[in-house]
Amino acid sequence: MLIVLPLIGTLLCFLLPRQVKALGLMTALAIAASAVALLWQLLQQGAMRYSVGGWGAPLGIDLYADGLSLLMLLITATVGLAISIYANAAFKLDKLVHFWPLWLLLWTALNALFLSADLFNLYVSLELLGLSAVALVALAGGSAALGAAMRYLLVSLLGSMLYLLGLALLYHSFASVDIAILAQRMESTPAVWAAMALMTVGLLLKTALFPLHFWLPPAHANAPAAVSALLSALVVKGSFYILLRLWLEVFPLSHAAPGQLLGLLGAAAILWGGVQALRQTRLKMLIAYSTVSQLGYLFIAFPLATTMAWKGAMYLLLSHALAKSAMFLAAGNLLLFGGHDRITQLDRVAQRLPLTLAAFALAGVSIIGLPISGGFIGKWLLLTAAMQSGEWGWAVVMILGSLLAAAYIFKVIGYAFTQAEVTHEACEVSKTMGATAFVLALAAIVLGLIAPWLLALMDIAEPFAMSSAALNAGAAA
Amino acid sequence: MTLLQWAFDGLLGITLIWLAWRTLASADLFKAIVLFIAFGLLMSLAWVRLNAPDIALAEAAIGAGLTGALLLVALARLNVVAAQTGDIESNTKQISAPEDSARTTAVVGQGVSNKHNLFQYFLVLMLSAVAAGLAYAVLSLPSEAPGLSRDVAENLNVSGVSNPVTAVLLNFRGYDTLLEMAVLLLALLGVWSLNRLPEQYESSPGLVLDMLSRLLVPLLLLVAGYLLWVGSRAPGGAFQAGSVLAAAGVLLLLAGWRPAARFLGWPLRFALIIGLAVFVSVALLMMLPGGQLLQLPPAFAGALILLIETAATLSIGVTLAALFYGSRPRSEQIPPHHTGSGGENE
Amino acid sequence: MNNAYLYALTGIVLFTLGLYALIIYSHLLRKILAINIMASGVFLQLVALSTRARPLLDAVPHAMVITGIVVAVSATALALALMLRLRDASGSAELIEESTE
Amino acid sequence: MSMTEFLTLLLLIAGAFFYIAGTVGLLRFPDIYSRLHALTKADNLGLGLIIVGLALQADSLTVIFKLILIWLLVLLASASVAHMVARSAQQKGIKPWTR
Repeated sequence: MLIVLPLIGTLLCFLLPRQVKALGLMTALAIAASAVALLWQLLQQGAMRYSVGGWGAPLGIDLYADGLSLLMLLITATVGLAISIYANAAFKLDKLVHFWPLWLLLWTALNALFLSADLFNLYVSLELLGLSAVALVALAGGSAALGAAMRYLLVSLLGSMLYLLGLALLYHSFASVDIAILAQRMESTPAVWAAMALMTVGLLLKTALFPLHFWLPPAHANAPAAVSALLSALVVKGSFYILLRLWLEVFPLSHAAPGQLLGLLGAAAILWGGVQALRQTRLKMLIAYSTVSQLGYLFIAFPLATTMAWKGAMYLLLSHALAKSAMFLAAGNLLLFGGHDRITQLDRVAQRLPLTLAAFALAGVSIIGLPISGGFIGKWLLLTAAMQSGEWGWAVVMILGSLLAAAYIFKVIGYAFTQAEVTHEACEVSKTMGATAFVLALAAIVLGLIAPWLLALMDIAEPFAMSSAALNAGAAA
Repeated sequence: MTLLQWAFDGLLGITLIWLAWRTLASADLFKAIVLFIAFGLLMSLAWVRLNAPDIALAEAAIGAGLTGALLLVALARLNVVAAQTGDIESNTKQISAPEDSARTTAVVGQGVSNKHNLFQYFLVLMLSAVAAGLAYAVLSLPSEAPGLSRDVAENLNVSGVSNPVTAVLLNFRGYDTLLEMAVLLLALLGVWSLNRLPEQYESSPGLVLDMLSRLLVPLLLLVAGYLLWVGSRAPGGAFQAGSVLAAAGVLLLLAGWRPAARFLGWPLRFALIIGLAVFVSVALLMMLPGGQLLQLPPAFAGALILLIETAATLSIGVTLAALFYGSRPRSEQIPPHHTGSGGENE
Repeated sequence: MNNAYLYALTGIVLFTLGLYALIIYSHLLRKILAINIMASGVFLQLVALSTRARPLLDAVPHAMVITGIVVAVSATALALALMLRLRDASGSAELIEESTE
Repeated sequence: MSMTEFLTLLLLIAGAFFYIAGTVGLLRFPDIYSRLHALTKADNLGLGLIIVGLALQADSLTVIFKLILIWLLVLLASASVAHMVARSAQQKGIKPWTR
């Protein structure tokens, strides 16, 4: 249902362009409702496997839902709903006519991606995701946005090609593209190693891990605010999710060296992204580099590879999705308000747009990882995991990253309170747009308060168990 | 395997590589595209050699034909803009993109800076290593592997069709195809959302092209119908038929034909989405009697597949032709503050 | 022994050639061509290796490639439209290294 | 070797010869018009010979019909395309080659 609903919405929006606002919103609500329904089902029965067409793997395609995919779907529904409301307020009708079908297709792709247990199906979903994201970036118009979209498109296609080549090797090694079956048949052959390298690099390109992040800041910064929020919060997470699935289930994780490499790149991303963010003069560029930095954290879990580390990364991912979308929406409001997003010229917006700035600040709290926020729980789990493994290096990097985050966020907030030298006419920003940003930011904080419940959800079908077991076996041997 | 076959395969492989290289390295973009089309045609020869006639058809029609047409029309539009914006100085050499020649010679030719050169050597070295690694990985695979052929063969009789490729595309892995139709629609949505493309360059179709299209279009329609119908038993199917349909559309568009404005409102939209719509409805209907999503009961599977394929063919054909046309047709544009206009609801 | 490996290796060479051109050339039309050649290489490898199932026919990779071809043409169409639009907006069909302000 | 097989072989070889002649012409002739001439005329004849050669081997009338259809279509396409290429060359002001 989760996949078909947005598709139907797309078709309706395409067929009846005048009613897009209402139709789109209805679809969004329906998707959110069915995500909750899935939550209910999973709570009752545990992990679910569903064979499309009734064939079952390896011949057919299986869908699979466990705690991991459930959380991704829920976060997508939450952020998606908020962005839908925001977009309806922010775009004019002539843009909305294009926005809604594209966005619903993107939503289709995300839901399909989080539910699929079939690698080739994931490839098609990835293409759907990438192309719709590119089209959405290009919606902004202007040469900067178009250039960014083009770069994004090429990178995305390159990533897909690498992924597909890896997939071909896997299929020809094991005669299946189903994740569960591959996991059973897995063995360590040259073809598997090549496939692992190809698919990992392809997905890293799409996830924008340092040093493959070059395309991300321009694309995220030049897109319309609602789209930037989508990209940073959800789209990059899509390819990360596949990567996580692959490393957790398909590829034997007891090989430590590649994991270490990913961790090192993640650490570099944290620092590099943080420093770059601090250097930016435009608000949206700053937020985009902050995404590069925050994505780095997710990869710290790979060398640690304990259940706690995975959960920490997952938690961070969720809270980042909420906080970063709130931040981009807030930045969009500021941009609309002042007509620019130069940080040094944020002219007393604190007084004039209190709700938006509050949203930005709250989101900042979560990004930095201050206590009670969702970001805090995630970082805490990761830190603890690092210390338990006795790997202090990772912990130091994480703390440095947080300090950098604090620096760049306070820089923005500081300018927001002071009067700029150049005063300017302010444009009206609708209440809805401030409120949605604020609600998202608030949700990022609330995420910290409901931690036990969420962590329990993650345990449905124990998606992280396998890797830890593999690691323990490795340690015992 | 006879020696002759080996020689043929070897020659074909080398020619493919050579053509690919010439495509990518030739200084003239027009030449590059023509070479790319030739490359596509040889690819379909390779598909035939690999016992994959379905792909050969798809490659010849979509990979070489339509992609080539898309590339050529894009190049023509690039040059129209070049002529309009006035940087004609290097455009005297007929159809080569002006800004390209300078850069390519800088890369290929003599004027390469040392640093650039070093990077290139490094890249060649790296990529050779990658290729060698991949080749090793491929060669390490066992020389015989049934893949999923047995599963496909066992279930073929309940799939409703007897062409295994169609069975996989529309029954076993129909869900992939569903999403793929969405990708196709998405591409059109994306192209349309970019909207302000350069003006269609006006070509004078001429008598011969006009005659040709009059002769060929009915024939193409016939071929499309045949491919669709035969797809259940022999090579063919919705994608091949759809692209032949699109070829007819492209020919008509080239000959200067434009659909009447009243067809451009919702009839066009309807044609564009009907494939996906029918697919989704069938998928959902199958859940009613308690089946799984997209579970086609063997008794009706053949008919249902034909239904889906027919709708899909129409949509694919129209979508591809619309992609070729590029910008959103005129009468479609909805003025932002003027919601009551257009042929939307009449 | 059959021609599976021959075509699979051809596919790999095509893939690498395309990758090289994608990185080296700056004109977008060329980059789009390069991506298409890469895709052909991947498809060739995917199907060539499936002929190892002879005398049976493994139709699954065939279907995958047909899906892939359609996806590729969609991506190409979008890329070309984007290129034209970019050319319109910036006057160049190449990607310019953007300065960080 | 039976008579038909021998005839097929002969026709195929003759067809291939015309193809080669056409290709040589395409590569060696001095200007676009004479190249078109070499390409379309020689290749059409070559294709015709090959089609006849193959038709001798066909099992049924349908196959022969399809083969002839192929030939007709190629004739139509190559004639039209040659015309269009030549016309656009003329419109661009390319003069025919004279010694």
